[in-house]
Parts: sequence; C-alpha cells; structure tokens
Amino acid sequence: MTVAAHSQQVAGPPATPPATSGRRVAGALLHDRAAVLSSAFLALIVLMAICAPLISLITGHGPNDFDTAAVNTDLGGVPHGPLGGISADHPLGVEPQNGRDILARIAYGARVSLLIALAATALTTLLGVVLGMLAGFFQGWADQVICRVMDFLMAFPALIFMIAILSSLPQGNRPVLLIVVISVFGWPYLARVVRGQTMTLANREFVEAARASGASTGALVFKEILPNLRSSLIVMTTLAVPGYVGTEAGLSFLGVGVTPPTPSWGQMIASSVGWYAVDPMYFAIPGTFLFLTVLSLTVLGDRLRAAFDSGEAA
Amino acid sequence: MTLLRANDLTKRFVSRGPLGAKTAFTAVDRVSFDVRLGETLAVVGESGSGKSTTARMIAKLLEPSEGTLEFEGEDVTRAKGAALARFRGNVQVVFQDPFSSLNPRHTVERILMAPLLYQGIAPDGGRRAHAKELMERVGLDPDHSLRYPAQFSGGQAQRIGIARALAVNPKLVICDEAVSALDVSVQAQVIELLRRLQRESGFSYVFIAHDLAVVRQIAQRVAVMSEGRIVELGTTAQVFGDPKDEYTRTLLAAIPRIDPEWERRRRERV
Amino acid sequence: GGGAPSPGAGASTAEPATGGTVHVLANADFSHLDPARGFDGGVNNFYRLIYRGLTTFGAGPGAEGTKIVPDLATDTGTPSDDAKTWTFTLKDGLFFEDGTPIDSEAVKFGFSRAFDPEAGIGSPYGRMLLDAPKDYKGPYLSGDLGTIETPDDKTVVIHLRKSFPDFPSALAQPVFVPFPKGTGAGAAFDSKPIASGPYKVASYQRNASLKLVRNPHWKRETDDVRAARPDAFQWTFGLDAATIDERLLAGQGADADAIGPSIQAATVARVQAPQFKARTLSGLGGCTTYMSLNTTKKHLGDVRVRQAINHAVNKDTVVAALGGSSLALKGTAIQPPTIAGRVEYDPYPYDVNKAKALLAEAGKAGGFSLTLDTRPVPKMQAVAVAIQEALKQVNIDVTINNIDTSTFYEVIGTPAQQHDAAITGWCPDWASGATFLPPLFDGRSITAKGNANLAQLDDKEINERIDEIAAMQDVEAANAAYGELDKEIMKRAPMVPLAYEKVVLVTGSNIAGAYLSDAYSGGIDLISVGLAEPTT
Amino acid sequence: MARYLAGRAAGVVLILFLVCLFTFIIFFTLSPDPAVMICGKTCTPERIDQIRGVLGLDEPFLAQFLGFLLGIFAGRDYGEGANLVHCAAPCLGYSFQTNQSVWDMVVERLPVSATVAIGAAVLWLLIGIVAGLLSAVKEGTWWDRAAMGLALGGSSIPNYVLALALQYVLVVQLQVLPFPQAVAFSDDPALWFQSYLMPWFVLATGYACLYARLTRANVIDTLAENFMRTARSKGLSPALTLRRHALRPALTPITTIFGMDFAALLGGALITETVFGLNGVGKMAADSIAKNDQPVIMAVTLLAAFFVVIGNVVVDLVYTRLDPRVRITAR
Amino acid sequence: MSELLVVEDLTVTFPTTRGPVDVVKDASFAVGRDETVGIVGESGSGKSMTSLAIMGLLPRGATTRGSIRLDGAELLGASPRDLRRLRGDRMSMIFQDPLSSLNPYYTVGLQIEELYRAHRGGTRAAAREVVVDALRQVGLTDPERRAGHYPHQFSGGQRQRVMIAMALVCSPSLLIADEPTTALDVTVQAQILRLLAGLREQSGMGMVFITHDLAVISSIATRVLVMRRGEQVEYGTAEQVFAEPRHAYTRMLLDSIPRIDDPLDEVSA
Ligand SMILES: Nc1ncnc2c1ncn2[C@@H]1O[C@H](COP(=O)(O)OP(=O)(O)OP(=O)(O)O)[C@@H](O)[C@H]1O
Ligand SMILES: Nc1ncnc2c1ncn2[C@@H]1O[C@H](COP(=O)(O)OP(=O)(O)OP(=O)(O)O)[C@@H](O)[C@H]1O
Ligand SMILES: [Mg+2]
Ligand SMILES: [Mg+2]
Repeated sequence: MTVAAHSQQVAGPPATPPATSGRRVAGALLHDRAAVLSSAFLALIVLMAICAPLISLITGHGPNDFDTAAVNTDLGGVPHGPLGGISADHPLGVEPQNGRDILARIAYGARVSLLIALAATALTTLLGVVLGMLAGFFQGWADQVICRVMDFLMAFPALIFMIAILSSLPQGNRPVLLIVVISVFGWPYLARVVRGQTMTLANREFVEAARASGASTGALVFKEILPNLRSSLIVMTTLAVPGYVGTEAGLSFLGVGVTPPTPSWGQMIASSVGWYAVDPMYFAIPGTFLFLTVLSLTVLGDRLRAAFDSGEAA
Repeated sequence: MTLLRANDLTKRFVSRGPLGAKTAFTAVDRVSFDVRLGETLAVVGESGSGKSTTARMIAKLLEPSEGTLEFEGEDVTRAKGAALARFRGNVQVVFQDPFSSLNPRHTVERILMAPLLYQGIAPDGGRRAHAKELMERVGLDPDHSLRYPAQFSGGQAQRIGIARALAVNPKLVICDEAVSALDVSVQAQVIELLRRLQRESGFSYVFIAHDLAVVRQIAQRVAVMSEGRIVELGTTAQVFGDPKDEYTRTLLAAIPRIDPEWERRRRERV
Repeated sequence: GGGAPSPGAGASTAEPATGGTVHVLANADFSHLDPARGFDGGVNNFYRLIYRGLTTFGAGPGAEGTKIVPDLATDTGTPSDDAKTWTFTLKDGLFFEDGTPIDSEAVKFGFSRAFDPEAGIGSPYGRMLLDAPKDYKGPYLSGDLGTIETPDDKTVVIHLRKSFPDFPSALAQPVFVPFPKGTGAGAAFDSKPIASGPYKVASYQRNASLKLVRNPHWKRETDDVRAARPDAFQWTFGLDAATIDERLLAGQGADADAIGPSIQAATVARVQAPQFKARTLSGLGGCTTYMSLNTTKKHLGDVRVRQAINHAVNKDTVVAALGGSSLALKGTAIQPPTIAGRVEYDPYPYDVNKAKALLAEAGKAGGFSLTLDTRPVPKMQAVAVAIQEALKQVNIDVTINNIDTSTFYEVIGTPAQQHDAAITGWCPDWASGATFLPPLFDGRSITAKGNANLAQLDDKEINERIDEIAAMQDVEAANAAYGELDKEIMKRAPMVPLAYEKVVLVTGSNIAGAYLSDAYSGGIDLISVGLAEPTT
Repeated sequence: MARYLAGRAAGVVLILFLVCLFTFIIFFTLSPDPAVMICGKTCTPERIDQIRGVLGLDEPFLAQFLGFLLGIFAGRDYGEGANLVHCAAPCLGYSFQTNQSVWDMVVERLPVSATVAIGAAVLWLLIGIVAGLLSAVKEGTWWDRAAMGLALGGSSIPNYVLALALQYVLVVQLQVLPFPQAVAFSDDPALWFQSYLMPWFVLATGYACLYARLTRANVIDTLAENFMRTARSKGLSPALTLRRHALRPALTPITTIFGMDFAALLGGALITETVFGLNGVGKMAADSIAKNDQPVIMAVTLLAAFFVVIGNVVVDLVYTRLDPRVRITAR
Repeated sequence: MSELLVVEDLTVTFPTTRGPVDVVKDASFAVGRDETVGIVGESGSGKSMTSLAIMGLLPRGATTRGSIRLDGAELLGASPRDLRRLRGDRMSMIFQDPLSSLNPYYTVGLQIEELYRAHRGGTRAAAREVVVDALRQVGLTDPERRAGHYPHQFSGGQRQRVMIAMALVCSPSLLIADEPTTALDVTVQAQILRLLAGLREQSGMGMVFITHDLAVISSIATRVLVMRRGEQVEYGTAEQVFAEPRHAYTRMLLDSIPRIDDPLDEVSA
C-alpha cells in the first residue's frame, strides 16, 4: 500500500464500473431501439459537422453564398416558394433576406454550436462537480472559500458581464473564449446543487464505511458519493446543452459571440425570431436540429443509466 | 502485547432543540480498555449504552470529545495522512446497520473491492477474483457479484459487510453486531471463519454483540457497558461465571433459553 | 419592383376629425423632454406638439415638410447684410401652459439654456451659432445672456458668431425653444416641461407611458402649422418591435387609434395583403447608410483602391440585407434624395471588372485584407456580410469587427481606434447639404475624439469649397452648390454610399391625416395626424 | 448559529463590495466613454471634456469609486449653483441618459420584476413538481414519456421565440388574451392578470421543464429507499405518502436551485421583460447596457448581486433546516 | 381457534437476468388470533419476502401467486385502497433494517404520529401523547425528548424500538415482526417480549415473528415455520418442531445453537 497509488486513483475517472459490465451495457444498449436511434442521430450530426464542406460541394452552396434569386426582395426578402424556400436546390430552404442555404449553414453551424455547447457543458460539469463536491464534503474553510467564490461569480448578472468582458477581449479565437467565459460564469450553478446533495450524502453511513475501508478523501468524494448524484447530474447536464446553445446565440446576437458570417445554430435561431409569422420554417429547421440533438443526448443518458443500474435484475 | 489502547474516551453529543436550545448528552463516559494482539474483546451491554459510539471512536470514524487512542503503541488520536492510512489498513469495521453501510449505487463486487482499491492492494489473481472468493467464504453465491445491495436479504447484506472487512488483512476488526442477522448455522460458520482467521493470521476482534452465547464462544475477555460506562471488564469465564456488577447479573439472568424439556427430548431422539 | 409600395404612398387622405386620443406605440422612451437636451428625429417630431420655436418646418408630405415657416415669429426673420444679426418679431396672443405670456425675455432665456453645461447636451446649433461671452455657462450659472437683445416684449435681436444665411433653418431646431425666465434648473423639464405648443404633459411615467392633453393657453389662430386635431396623445413605451408590428396589424381595440415606428423587415411581406395596404405608409428616412473608407490607412490611401471598392460593392445584396426594395433604395450619391439641391447621379455602378482593373492599376490585383467595423445589430451584420461577400470577388478579404452598439460611435469616432472601414449612417439636421457634407468631409473638423469625418479626408480644395458655400447668402444657390460638391467629393471616393433606408409604417385603421415627414427621419408628422372617427 | 449568521453577513458585505469594485473597474477601464455617447454626432473634444466634468468622469478612479460608496451610505451632492441637487442615501447616482435618480428608477421597477418573478416561480414550481412527481410515480408509462419529451422540448425553445409565438397564437390568432399592458393591479385586476399571464408562462416554461426532470429523477431515487416501504406500510393516503416522504427528500436539493433561480429573477428577467414591454429591472438592465448608462448598470448589477447573495444565504439556512443530518458549521 | 391469517401456496418470484427466481415457494401457514407463529430459517431463505408479501409491499418487479387471507378477506389482488386501509391499522410490520427504514428527514415522533392520525384521527396533541406513551412502553428513557429526535441520533437498538413502537401504536390485530429484537440486549429484549405477550393477551393480536434466536421463538411461538432456500421445510407446533424436528435442516439448525453454558472450546485467556 503506497500513498502514490492513492493519489493516482483520485486522478482517475470517477467510479469506473467493472469492465465486464461495459460489455453488458453495450449489449443492452444495442437491443434498445431508442438508444440506437439516438446514437444514430448524434452520429449523423457529427458526420454532418465534419463533412460540412462536402455537403456544400454537393449542393453547390457555401454557407455564406447569397442567393438573392431565392428570395423576394420586394417583400422584405421572404423566400420564394412554400416552406421557407425548400426546393431541390435548397433541400432545407433558404434564409430570408439574403437567401443563404440553410442546409449548408446547419452543417457548418453544427461545428461551432456543438463545440461550444458540449465543451462548455463538459467544463462546467467538471468544475461544478469537483468544486461543489469538495465544498459539500469538507464543509470547513474549503467550503467557505469555494462558496464565497461561487457567490462572487454568481452575484454578477452573467449576461452583462459576459458582454462587458467579451467585448473588451481581443477577437482571438472566439469559440474558445466563449467556452471559457460561459464556463467561468456557469459552473457555480451546478456546484451549489452538487454541494447541497454532497452535504446530505456525506453523513450517510456508507461513506463512513468507505472511510473505514481506507478511502482517501478524493476516493470518498468521487467514488462513493458521486455515483449517488448521478440522477441530478444527468438532468442538469443534458439540459445545459440547449441552455448553452441559447447563451451562445444570445451572445452572438448581441455581437460578442461567434463573429459573423460564421454560422451557428444559436445565431440562426436568434435571427429567425422576427420571421416567426412569415417564414416559420426558418426557425423550425435549426430548432428541430437542436431539439433532436438534445433529445438524443438525454435519451442516451437515460438509457445508459438504466443499463448500468439494472445490474443482475431486469 | 497491546494492540490498541483506549484511554478515557468520552463522547458528548450536542443536539439542538426546536428553539435552538442546546442540550449535551454524554453517550460515552471515560471509557478505558485495551485490546491485545490476537485476542477477542467482547463488548456487551444495554442498548444505547454507547457501544457503537465507542466502536466508532476506536475506528477513528468519530472524533472523541476527550481521551486518547493508541494503536501499536502510537498515539493515533489525531493521526493524519500516512499514519491514518496505515491505521485504516490495519483496522476494519463491520457496521451494525447492514444496508445503510453499503453504497446503494455499487455492486457487491465493487463494494468488496473497495478496501483493496482504496489501499492500493492488488491480490494475486486480481481483485475481482478476490471479491468472489470473499463472497464464497461468508456463504454468499459468487454469481450474485453484480447485484446491488437492495437485492439482498438482511443477513446477506450483513455478510457483505463482514466480507468487506476481511478483504484486506487487518490486524483488528471491529464487529458491531456483525452476526445478529444471521441464522444460527450461518452464524456458526462465520464465527468459525473469524476464529480461523484469528488462529492463522492473528486477527484481533472487538466484538459487540447482544447474544451472550456467541460472546461466550468467541471472546477471551468481556467488557460490560451500561449508560456510557464500562461497568465490568474481565475474562469471559470470570464475567460469566462470577459477575461482579449488578447489571451484568441482570443481563445473564435475562438470557432466553429453549425449554430444557424440549431440548432433552430432541437429544434423546437422535 | 412591382409590388413595392412607392415612396410617399398611402398617406391617409382623409381629413382627421377633431377630438379623440391618438395612441403611439413606441419601442424606447424619449431621450429627454427638455428640448435643450434631446436631439434626434423622433424626439424632435414630438417636441413640436408641446414646444414652439421662432420658426419651424412646414406641415405636409414631401418637400412641403422641409420648408421653413414662421412659428412664434411673424416671419422667418430679418437678417443684417452679413447675415450675422437677425431680428424677429413675436406674434400676439402667445402664452405658456401656465398662462405666462411668451415674450422676448422668454426667448432669450430659452436660447441661453443651450450654454448650460448640464442642459446643453442637445442640438449644438445654439452654442455653435449664438454669440456669447467666452466663459458663458448658461442662465443658471452665469445669468442673463447679454448678447441677445430684447428691445421690447415683442422684438428679439440675435447676434451670431459668424455669418449664417440659413439661420431660420437652424432656428427650427428644438434647442431654440422659449421658456419662462428662471425655470428648468437641474433636470426639471425632463419630467415636467412647460409647454408652449398645443399640448401639455398630463402624466409621464418614464419608460412606461406619456400622456399629452390640450394646452388651454395655446391659441389656434396664432399657429398656422399645427392642425392639432386630437384632444390627447398617449404614448406607450418599452414595447418590443415585433409586438408593436403585431398590435398595429391586429388593430384590436384602442390599437385602431394607434401609430408606431417603422416596421421590421419580417413584417414587410405581411403588409402586402390588401387589408393592410391602405394603412401602410412608406417613404425615405432621409438618411444615408454608408461605408466609410479611412483614407489614412495603407491600402485605402490610394484613390483607385477606394474607387474599386465602390465598383465592387453589390448594392443589390446590400439592399436585400436591409430588408429588400421596400425598406431601402440603392445608394449612389452621398446626400439622400430628400435633400434640397441634391443631384441624382451614379458615379460607381456595380462593375467587378472595372474594380479589378482599378485594383490592378493600383498594384493590388492580388488583393489585401481590410477590417470593417460594424455594430452587432442583425441588419448591420447582414450588410457587413454582403460587403464581405462582394469584396471577396476582387480578392479583398474583409474581417468583420463587431463593436458593441453602446461603444460603436465612440470607437469609430476616435481616429486612433477606427479601422479601415465602418458601416454607419448620417442624417442631416435639416434638409440641406449644410448639415451633411461639412461635418463629414471638412478636414479641419477631424478631432481626436467624437470625430465625424471618418474618412479623415483633409482635402484643401474641398475645405475651401465648404467655406465658400457657407458664405453664400442665397440659400437656394448654396444648396445647389452642395449638390455639386457631393460629386466632387465622390470623385475622391472617401465612402461607399450603400443605401437610403426607407420607412414603412402601418397605422391603425382609424388614423387619418398621417403622412411621413421628411424633416423628422420619416416619422409620421405628429402635428397633423388625427383620428377619422374619434370616440368620445 | 448567531456566529454563523454574523459570518455570513460579513461575507455578504464583502462580496457586494467586491462586486462593486469589479463592476467599477470593468466599466471604468474597459467600457467606452459615456460622454461621447451623450455628446452625439456633432461633437468636439472640448464638449466631451465638459460633459465628463458634469458627470464627474474626470475624477480619478479611486475618487469616483469612493464617491459612489459614500453615496450609498451617506448620500452626496451633484452639480453646482442653481443646478445643485442633493441625493439622499441610499444614493445610486443619476442616470447619465435621463437624469433620473437611479434609486427611484429601481424602486419603481422592482415591483414589476418581483411580480414577474413570483408569478413565474409559483407557476413553474406547481407545473414542474407536479409533472415530475407524476412522471416518477408512473415511470415508464406513456404519460411519463410524453411529459418528459415535452419537458425536453420546452427547455430547447429559447424564451424569445416562445414569447413571440405565444403572443402570435393567443393574442393575434385566437384573441383569447389582450396584448400585455402595463396596468396596476389596483386599476384593473382582470387586465393586470391577463397581462402578466404570458410573461409568467414564458418565464416558467424553461424552469418548469428543468424542475420536472429533476423532481422526477430525485423522486425515483427516493422511491427506491427503504423508508418509502415503511411509509407505505403505514396505510397513509398515497398523496400524503408521496408528499411527505418522497417529495421532501427529493425536493431538498431542488431548493438550492430554486433559491438561485428565483433570486436571479428578482434581479430582472432581461429577455421576457423586453419582449413583453414590462417595465422591470431586467429591461432597465438591457436599456442601460445598450446606452452604456453606467450608474444604472452599477445599480442593476448591485441589485442582482444583492439578491443572489442573499438568496444563497437563505438557501443554505433552509437546506440545513430541511435536512437534519446536515449541520451548520461555522468555522 | 379461528384463523386470523391464512397463507396458502404463496410463491414470490423475481425476474433476473438468469430468468425468474422463486424466492418463496409454496409457503402455507396460518396465524390464529392471540397466537404467535415463528418463522425461522436460513438467512436469505425468503422470510422477509413472505412477510412483505403479506403486507403487499414487495419490491417492484416481484410477482406473487397463491392466496393470503386476513380474516377471510383475500389480500392478493385486493385493491390498493383496501390494502391501504388495512396497513398500519389492522396489520403492522416491524422492518428488519431500522435505520434505512426510518425517514431521515423527520423526527421519530412525527413518523409515529402520522401513522396514528391517519387511522385514528384526532388532534396533534392527543396523538403526541399516544406517541410518547408508545415510546415509553418500548423502554426508551425520556420519551418526550426523544420523540423530537431524528433517526440518526438513535442507537441501533433504540431505532429498533422506535420501529416497534410505530408498529404497535394502532394496536393492530396482526403484527409481523421481522427480526425485531436482534439489536436489543437481552434485558430489553425480555421487556419487549413481555410487552408483545401482554398485547396478545389483551387484544388478541396475532403475530408473525421472524428471528434467528431460536430460544426466543421457543418461548413465545405456538407454531413454528422453518424455511430454507425459499421452501418451507417444516411447519408445526413449537413443541413438535423443537422437541421432535422432522427435517434434517431443522435438526442441524437446532444443533448449531451456541450454548451459553457450555462454550464450544474454552480459550485460555
Ligand atoms: N430485488 C431482488 N431481486 C432479486 N432477488 C432478491 C431481491 N430482493 C431479495 N432477493 C432475494 O430473495 C431472497 C429472500 O430474501 P429475504 O429478504 O426474504 O431473506 P430473509 O429470509 O429475510 O433473510 P435474512 O434472514 O437474511 O433477512 C434472498 O436470497 C435475496 O437475495
Ligand atoms: N448523532 C447523535 N446525536 C445524538 N445522540 C446520539 C447520536 N448518536 C448516538 N446518540 C446517542 O448516544 C447513545 C449511545 O449510542 P450508541 O449507538 O453508541 O449505542 P449502542 O450501545 O450501540 O446501542 P445499541 O446496542 O442499541 O446499538 C444513545 O443513547 C444514542 O441515542
Ligand atoms: Mg449500536
Ligand atoms: Mg430478512
């Protein structure tokens, strides 16, 4: 028994299930229609994002190519034809006003939106879980320090400060900046929830049992308590994804997000707002993509949990 | 040789009334005893007399309000870091409430591997095999290794707790009502296992129990607790044969027995 | 295009009846009710309901609305020979809302407020034109402004710093509003103004609502401009732009008596339906949307490059980005069509080949990159992208630099911070080149902060011409001269006139006498609008 | 407990001070010069300097910051001569744009934001918890799937889209509601209610979806606990069993979120207030940012910070009350 | 003797990945009024599942076959409403694991009180008194104060006594006690057993008593059921089972009882 071995375990991924159950879980998921469909859709989106230039090549429309012929400039730029200008040429229609191809923009937008939303979710979850659990577990000065930092970050009206900070930062790599800023302001929300639940769980007898088994604090927190937080975490993280797509949209809309003309789903949804009555497809298409992505993530999350939970029974 | 020594351990619980008024309650009051290497010290006594609290303190799960604790001659009352880790490796606990002490989100296998994992021990043949072997030892079906605690009966859960304590080779095992939920035949098996381990590996036990017959079987010395204090401490024979304390005498008198008549008839039939 | 409403179309011809309440749905509250502070098309239009000046703009669609007519004064003033001293006579029967007569003292007092360091943040013409002691700090801190003479109650003699033949036009600015002597210290007028016009403020909840009712001391016979038909006006502020459009289209209940701001691009298609057509007003906003080209920058220093950019920008896509032909006209000249003396011409038609040739000539065939400052407003974004796409054809790589709306003007108005180009606009204070070309292209007006000459064009010839025209005593001739100056400046291509944005409005079905005023950025002229059938 | 509260109070003050300082620094150093904005389009540097002088922007950073703090606690004077005004404590200064007292602005708008926040909170708690509870009880049924699908959809729709779509359908097309108007409750209770209905609903939707999903997850976990079996063995009505035994443990973690969400909302719901033209703190924030009206930005920031920090204290206190196993430790 | 509870051919099945498993197979027994039936047997043999089946509180997924009748009324397949009315009132159960069976969020007083008021109504104050009384009966000192404590503040034996007090507070006609005294020292255990015997005599309460302590069973049970691996290996009167066990398992069990008077092998100190 060495101390080094301890710290290594802490650094490792929290609560890895036994390897054999990995195969069992995979097997269970393969037999689950909803899980298969969700995975397929997510794969499709990822593929779309990767192959965006290919899609542009095939349809012949880049994400920023104006097609004034596809819209009626006399009518404020409403797309010609029904359903937002859906045609053989533009399979998902065109944007009102300037006639950019929606399919191309969706594909390119997936790159930015998913990168930002997923990365920000991952980062906030990581920070929120780690710091929230430590605060909840220690309840001493560590809690005080972490809580005051959380209070401080949460005390700022996030949007105002994101704008102030982002607009004064150099242009640089916008998506990365966005991820960082969103995460910095976003993690305390999750952390507080995690902290509360950790405080409750830390007093449970099984934690004491694990401590008696020689678990280091890190192991106690991440291997014993964390699995018991799973339900809340799954809900909060899956819902964080559309939330962050929305934040990205809002920030882009306010001009501190992704620099145009780079498309993003959030931007598309934000700019579709005014057109809800005239060209509902303009909102419906990116909205549907976002919804299905989130739905797939949630379903997959749920099914994964069920598969892990089922153990011997079921 | 003394393995563990408790000096004047005291625990006060402060509870808050509905209006925030504090009341302190002394659950354990200046308790001193020692546990020798390879010995079983039984602790018996009234329900609520502070046995579990004492056990928690000597397992370093509860900070004593007063008093000190020595392990292998070293003061571990305030042990931290490596010293504490060493202590944890040497002292294991079996908890009174079987379900509460098992993580509901872990499989039995994971629960049994926990001490190995946390103490960085890799047994020959791997941890998983070790876990299965432990299950077999305490009479559980190794095929159930992927079940979760809720899928077991009370006695089975208790055996999981025992198996966990035996997973690493501890020097001292604190058993808080470790066999109370087991039927007599399994109980006999488990007790036999404990005794064998004691013989072969020199384990020491602090054995908290209500079943005085079991205590008599397994313990070399007995401490009797009442209202937070040790009222009597002596060899098993001495305590059972010639109890000094009034409470001990009441206790011994209250042991339920099978009708001797039935007993006799049964023996005759065999 | 065929289906587009022609400019000026749909002015409701019906005469409004007297009485009723006109509802106004507005996005944002007025900046200030104090006319010395407020200074934009929307609030200027509103000021006419409660304030009167010595002169004002005429009432009526088209050029009628930019003509200068007398208001409190009997005529548009008598200038001295050098147009430095102007004499006005006040009409009879003029009173403030509290019954105080409007006399020459009140005129002097009102004018002097422009010099107050706190109040005088509105139209700059008071401070720019009126002669005053160097350290004069307004009536509250420095007392009377001695340089305005008040020989009697009815006569005002105004001395200007320099000759200014077009002074009657400047006088139509709201900064020249009389007030009873000694009133309006601090921000008093921002919440409780003293009316001289046909209406007075009955209640005002900032950012929520404003109600105007008749001013009993206003005499119709003293006022030839204001029809003032309704009994009251009721503003609702803080409404979402899309919501306003919905409400006006739906026209439920009191919304039939409502007017609002220009509609959103997305609503344009909806007002084409016949039932809305009759209620739709459309006209030019009176401003120019342009892309400035910073002549001090490396590549843009070459006039051929600037000309090439002018040729390369596809104004059709720009117009599309601004909401299509119903919301914008292609820009050609610097001055918008509403300006007197403006000449219609197109020096740089869309021609990519010519642009390429010019660039090749300048040795920039390989292209270069350029940073374009813009606001993160969807419309401006769309324009920026349209320009980006257009310039890509001539190998110019445009980087769009978004600057927060709140800081945009400060950044581009600071030469040290502005980039190669910026998308912005300019509206004249009145319909002449005098408030359009000199502020934008006089090389001597370049300042380190708050600069309007974004091209930083400092051309001796142009500067001299500006001085010459300013000295012309004949206002008509001066306007014509500005038209020529426009061409002269465009030869140097310091900007790309992108578009003249239009205003499209929908009015409630009960609104009558509504037309778009060219003097007030295409808003509905409030002094003439009323209800067809007022409900009592 | 008293010591704990004193500690927390000190923490609150410290955080509010830091928020003040940071906001001041950010807007002092990073943000543009408000004088330029006020100066307008025909502007000279002298004019800008003059305006800066009037606004007090020419003073050094520390003087401005201390002046601001002093104003809050002791009040301060603005202007000179006839223009002099005294701004009584708590003084948050005057808006650069409208010259209105910022404190008055806040006081005037807070009730609107509070009405929006409280109404929405009631709605989302009701919908979220009931739907979550039902879903958990009927886990795996079509109702569960439908409710959770809906919850997912609801949380993917941005607020502004929902607001406009709802308005289009309910007001324009179906005409079941009037366009929201700013009426006082005392003037016309019915219209007041109708006007707030959509804002409440729009704001509540996103939260209700989150709360429904969280409630469901937590209740499912709780239902598996042994003590639920005990509760059922008592023969209590199912409603009481659920409400008392399952909901309390399940909702305890949700109080944390609720405290944060509600406190944040009191500080203004930017988008919803803007879309529905509600004259609340959120709209004030949006307007002041657009116009770089620094005193107002400071005020809304401070106000929001105040609510959030207080909200967090309340959450912690409530949490320790709700869960007897968690003890307050003031160390 | 009229039978209070009749269990016939009760089978409890759990689905597992290896197919359904019967954890209780064809159990049949009866409890008369004023009678105690003891269930003993191997750990994991289905004792708790049998009692949960009677209460209708089996975990999700478990299925039952057979018949359970209380006072002649069939419980298997009865409406949840009817079952609810019986639970806590006509039949009560003491659960095996007291800590996890008590709700950590409420004081024990409230948890008992709510049960009483659900069936007997009355004011809180009145219920409080009953609760304090019940706590006193099971031997908790200072019951007024203890009623306001949370489960985690009790010792194992005290929790168990709280569970007993809870089960008894409505004086049920059938009490199912699943290892109710394992955490109690012998003196308290004796006190509890006396209390239960008293109730049985007073109100004719029938009782199913599960324990591993055969001596306890021998002293209170009239009939004994021995279970092993889900099967009922022996069922008879206490005298018969203890004095003349028929099944080898029962005999083995009885032989394994540790005896206080002659320790297996005396270890030298
Ligand atoms: N959810 C479940 N899924 C599968 N098997 C289960 C489940 N719950 C319990 N079992 C099994 O049912 C059997 C009977 O359990 P039960 O709790 O009735 O035992 P018991 O006789 O009460 O034992 P003990 O004396 O140890 O409490 C056990 O073997 C247990 O493993
Ligand atoms: N967290 C706590 N807060 C307050 N009092 C407590 C707490 N934990 C235990 N006690 C009290 O301390 C006393 C001793 O408890 P302990 O658990 O040590 O008893 P025990 O001897 O193990 O009894 P049993 O045999 O019943 O398990 C009891 O009276 C109990 O009520
Ligand atoms: Mg104990
Ligand atoms: Mg059992």
